[in-house]
Amino acid sequence: MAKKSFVGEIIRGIIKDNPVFVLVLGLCPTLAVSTSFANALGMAMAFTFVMLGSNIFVSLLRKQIPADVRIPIFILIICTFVTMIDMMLEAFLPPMYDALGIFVPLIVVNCIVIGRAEAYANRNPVLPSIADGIGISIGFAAALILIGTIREILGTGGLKLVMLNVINGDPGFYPLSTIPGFSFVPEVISFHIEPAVVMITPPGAFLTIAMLMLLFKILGDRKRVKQLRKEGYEL
Amino acid sequence: MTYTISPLPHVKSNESVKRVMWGTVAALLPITIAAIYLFGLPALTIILVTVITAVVTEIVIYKAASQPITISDGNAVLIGLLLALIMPPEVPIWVPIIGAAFAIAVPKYIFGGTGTFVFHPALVGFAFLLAAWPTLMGSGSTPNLGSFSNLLIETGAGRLVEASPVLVLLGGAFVLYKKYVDRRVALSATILLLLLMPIVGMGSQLPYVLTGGYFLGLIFLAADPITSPVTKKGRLVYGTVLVLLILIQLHFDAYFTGMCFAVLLMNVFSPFIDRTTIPKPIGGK
Amino acid sequence: MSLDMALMLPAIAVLGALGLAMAGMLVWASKAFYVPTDPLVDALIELMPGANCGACGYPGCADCAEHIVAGDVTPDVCTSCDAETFELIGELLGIDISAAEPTYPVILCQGGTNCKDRYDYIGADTCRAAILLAGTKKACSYGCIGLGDCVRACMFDAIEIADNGLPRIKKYNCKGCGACVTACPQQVLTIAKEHGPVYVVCASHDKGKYVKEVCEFGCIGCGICKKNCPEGAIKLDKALAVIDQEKCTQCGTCIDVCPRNAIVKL
Amino acid sequence: MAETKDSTIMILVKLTLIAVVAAVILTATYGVTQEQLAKLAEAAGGPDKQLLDIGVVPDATKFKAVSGGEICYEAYDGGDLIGYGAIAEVQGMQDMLTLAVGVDTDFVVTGVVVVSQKETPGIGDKVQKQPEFVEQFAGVGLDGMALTGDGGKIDAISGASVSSGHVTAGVAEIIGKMQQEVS
Amino acid sequence: MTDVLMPALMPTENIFPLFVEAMFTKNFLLIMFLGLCSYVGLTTNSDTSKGMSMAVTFVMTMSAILTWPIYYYLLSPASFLGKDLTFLKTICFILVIAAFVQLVEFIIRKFSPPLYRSLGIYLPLISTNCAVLGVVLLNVQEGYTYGASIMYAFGAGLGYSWVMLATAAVREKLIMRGVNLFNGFIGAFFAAMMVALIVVSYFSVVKL
Repeated sequence: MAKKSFVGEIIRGIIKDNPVFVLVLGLCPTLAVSTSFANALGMAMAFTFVMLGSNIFVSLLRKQIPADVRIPIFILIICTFVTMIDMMLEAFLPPMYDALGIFVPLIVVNCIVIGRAEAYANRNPVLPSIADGIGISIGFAAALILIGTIREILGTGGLKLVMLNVINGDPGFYPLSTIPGFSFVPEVISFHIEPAVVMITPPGAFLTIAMLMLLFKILGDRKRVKQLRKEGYEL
Repeated sequence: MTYTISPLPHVKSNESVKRVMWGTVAALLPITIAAIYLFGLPALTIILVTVITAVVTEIVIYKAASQPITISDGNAVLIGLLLALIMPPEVPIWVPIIGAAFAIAVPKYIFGGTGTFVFHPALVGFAFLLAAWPTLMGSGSTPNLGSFSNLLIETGAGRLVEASPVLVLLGGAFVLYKKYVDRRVALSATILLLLLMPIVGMGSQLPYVLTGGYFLGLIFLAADPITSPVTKKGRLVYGTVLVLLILIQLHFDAYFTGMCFAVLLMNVFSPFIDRTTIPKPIGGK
Repeated sequence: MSLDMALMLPAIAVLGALGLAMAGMLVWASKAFYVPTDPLVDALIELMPGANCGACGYPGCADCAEHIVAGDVTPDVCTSCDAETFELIGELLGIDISAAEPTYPVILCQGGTNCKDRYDYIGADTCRAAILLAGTKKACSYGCIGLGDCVRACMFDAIEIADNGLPRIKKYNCKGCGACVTACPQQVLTIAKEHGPVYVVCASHDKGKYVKEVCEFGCIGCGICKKNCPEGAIKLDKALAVIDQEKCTQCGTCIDVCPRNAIVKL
Repeated sequence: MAETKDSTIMILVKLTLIAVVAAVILTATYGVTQEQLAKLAEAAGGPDKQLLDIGVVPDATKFKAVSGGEICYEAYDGGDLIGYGAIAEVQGMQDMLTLAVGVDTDFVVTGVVVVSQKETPGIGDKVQKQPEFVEQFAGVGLDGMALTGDGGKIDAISGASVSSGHVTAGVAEIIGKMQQEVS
Repeated sequence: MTDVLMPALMPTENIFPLFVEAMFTKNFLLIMFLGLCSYVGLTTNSDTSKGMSMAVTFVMTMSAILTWPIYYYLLSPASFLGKDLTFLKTICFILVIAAFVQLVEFIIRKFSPPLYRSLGIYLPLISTNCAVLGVVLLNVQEGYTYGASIMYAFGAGLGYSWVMLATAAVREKLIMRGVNLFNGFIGAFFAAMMVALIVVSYFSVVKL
């Protein structure tokens, strides 16, 4: 097996194997909770926890896992992490727990997590598995946050800047401006447009992801055509 | 000399796409003029802006995709005009602009252009606007449900098209006579709806249905030959189910919008109806 | 951290028992209801991601594996596999996926707008429908009809009908899967390596006089190429030159001598 | 790939082992999170404290549960009974709505607050985000508790008549329940 | 324990609205966003989506039937164990569903190859379908009775089915007419967007 660089594996997960735009997996949470920047951030965090946890443990146990029952075992491992993050969100980030609702427990059936466990972690040592987990998670988070931001701006006419407040010890997502040193940041950036409600409803979710994928396809096609022209093809 | 050969059913007219489209536009002219007469400058602005946006969007998109520009077939103009007619006159002018651009870009261009789209672009544009800016899209005035003479010209009408039911019917009769729209769908739906309403106890809501909006919806939008099923049986099924869907909406007091969504929902089912009613071809699997 | 033993014991009991029961049942069922399958398919299923995401268009990895082994699709329909898995799959199936020279469809017809129409056709835009109705729409009954059955067969948007009425391959999208070749009712498409092979780009077995009348580029079966081929690799099959690819050395003599420009080197 | 080909017994043992470990980890997490949840609940207080914080009965200084009641609380200003309050879930358009309702002793509304809702963002959520809507309820009794379109005294929010209707019907429902529990 | 069971077996009057809700107004695919992977992947072909719809409806209903007793007889504090083990619900449900699906697959593969070809091959896909786990989690979260749970799951399955079939017909028609975009994911999302817009709009007035 060729040696893989840690950083290279991360970047591969973000761009070449982007779980949302390239692999088109794990769509349910991507569309359901991407109504706002804050929700997307929360989902991405929960997902990262599960993804890393499952990749590490599957990779550690890969020599011990009997091939016949590997899928049930993966599900068990993943589900443990999912239930953990679900309970922790309920206790420590109640607003996020309410917003994400049923989609946190449903990470357990997210094709990305099982797919990576099977296709990658089960065949690779721990370190590359961590890199893979980080890369896929960042790729997922980037896609989710991109969709969430677009939908929030168009659908509500503003963007609420939040972050996880760990300074005051009071758990939850808070506007960036309430954190000491960030008071210059407005709580909500308003874009002074008439909010198009449709963007934060289901059709808006499909429209956003369809438009983004169309854009990426057009850009990708252009790049490939350019490359092929350079190589002397007639197109 | 080469012959022209085409499979059944052979339409007994030599109407080209172009003539159908421009003919339909012509059929809508009386009501357009009535709307401008009744609502004045706002109506004129909405109609002009919507049609121009539709045409410009089509040119831009087809140019960008380096495809032949088909403006002269009148489809973009027709979509723009239909969309404009179902707008409330009070709407801010940028709303129909976005609607027309969306109607041409997504339901028409993405879904394959004239002849292949599955959902009526004008209706999709309307549904999109209604979902996006519900407060701006509600018509401020409700249709005037006065005496019978109001059928000729509704003085307090809601949407542009509700200016005059009689003129819509006049245009409708023209397109039905010329077979620009499907007679089976249009007639079965209209007659069934008017018959069923008193029977199921919705007679009191009949005046709402007799406004121009319903006639436009049932004749021009629902019976559009592109979005309705191909098979004869399918078209009857389509018309009947459409009436049932409209009755459900009427039960919940949704009048014009309810009719539009019912037609759109039937557009969704239309390919499925085709699939289940189409006779199997010889040698087909 | 508090470990509530009164809670933990039932939790362990429930989950352990449930896990044991389910696993035991499955192990038993897998033996009791065993159905023999193709070992190659099984081996492939082992390799595949097992995410059963359905993104390939098949209902689950097992079904997709069956189709791959049967040769219906290439393994790269799977969006969950990474490059390494593809390599392993390639090894298993004995095909070198990564290093193989790309293959593309070739259209063995230069008709299109160069070939006269027999009738104007209005109807369902498919080649098959046109053939069923009144034979091919072109004057040449062997050539490309140009109504795009191949375009619709392509999963990758890699083929289009160009202005000259013939399919054109968009090589940057093409995966060489051959779906268009199977879809073509006229069988004027074939899969070929990108560089090298010489093809007679005509499919017409019609007599030379008729071909000359209807098409600007068709093979008239004059036999000049056959006479000039140093390898004897060209035969005439009912007024159509056919190149035996096994014997052909791609010298290009026939290309130069063909009076109809109907032979090309790819 | 795991090269090991285990016997059936080994497979079962391993699977059970993992299940047991999962159970241990989860129970531990559960313990920790339950403690935190208890703290949160304590901070929020019971319905009586919430009613006081929300202030649906403006002059009340203390709320006390009605004996035998499920949702209804008596509101006291010092020692005088001045009304009743309740927090309850009612059916909304999308999901349940949580409403806090305060009434005086004649069951005329003193205040209504939408505590939580999951209505359509941008449309239905106006029932919570536009306080003018719930302010209309003050001074309305059970007989006028309907939208103006249905012959009541409450004006629906334009464009959000469905959610407005749900809130109005919910308030009426809660008042009805309170009357039942008090009598 | 009987306290738990009794109301569960009694028919309640609100089953019909629940059924309509699961099928239309809160459609699992378009409004709840559950089961989308199979939706975009399998709607290129009507036959495939038909098989998948049947399988999903079957598994959803059976899962509701299986998981409800587990929740109320093993995990809930009212069970004979007397402990609140509800935090184990996700892990237990997924185990039971996965095992059940696998078992059914084994059985029909052995005894009815035609049924296997039309329904069985979709089964492995379903244990990772979030719609199935979603429906049983919602059932216990909303505290539906046994009868209501089953009806809700059945309605959700039918809701999944009609959207699958309608979208498949739309996409198939477009592909037939040479709109290649609809072979792929982008077209799937555009089709889904249209159907979602229409379904959400149409059913927004339906009050139950």
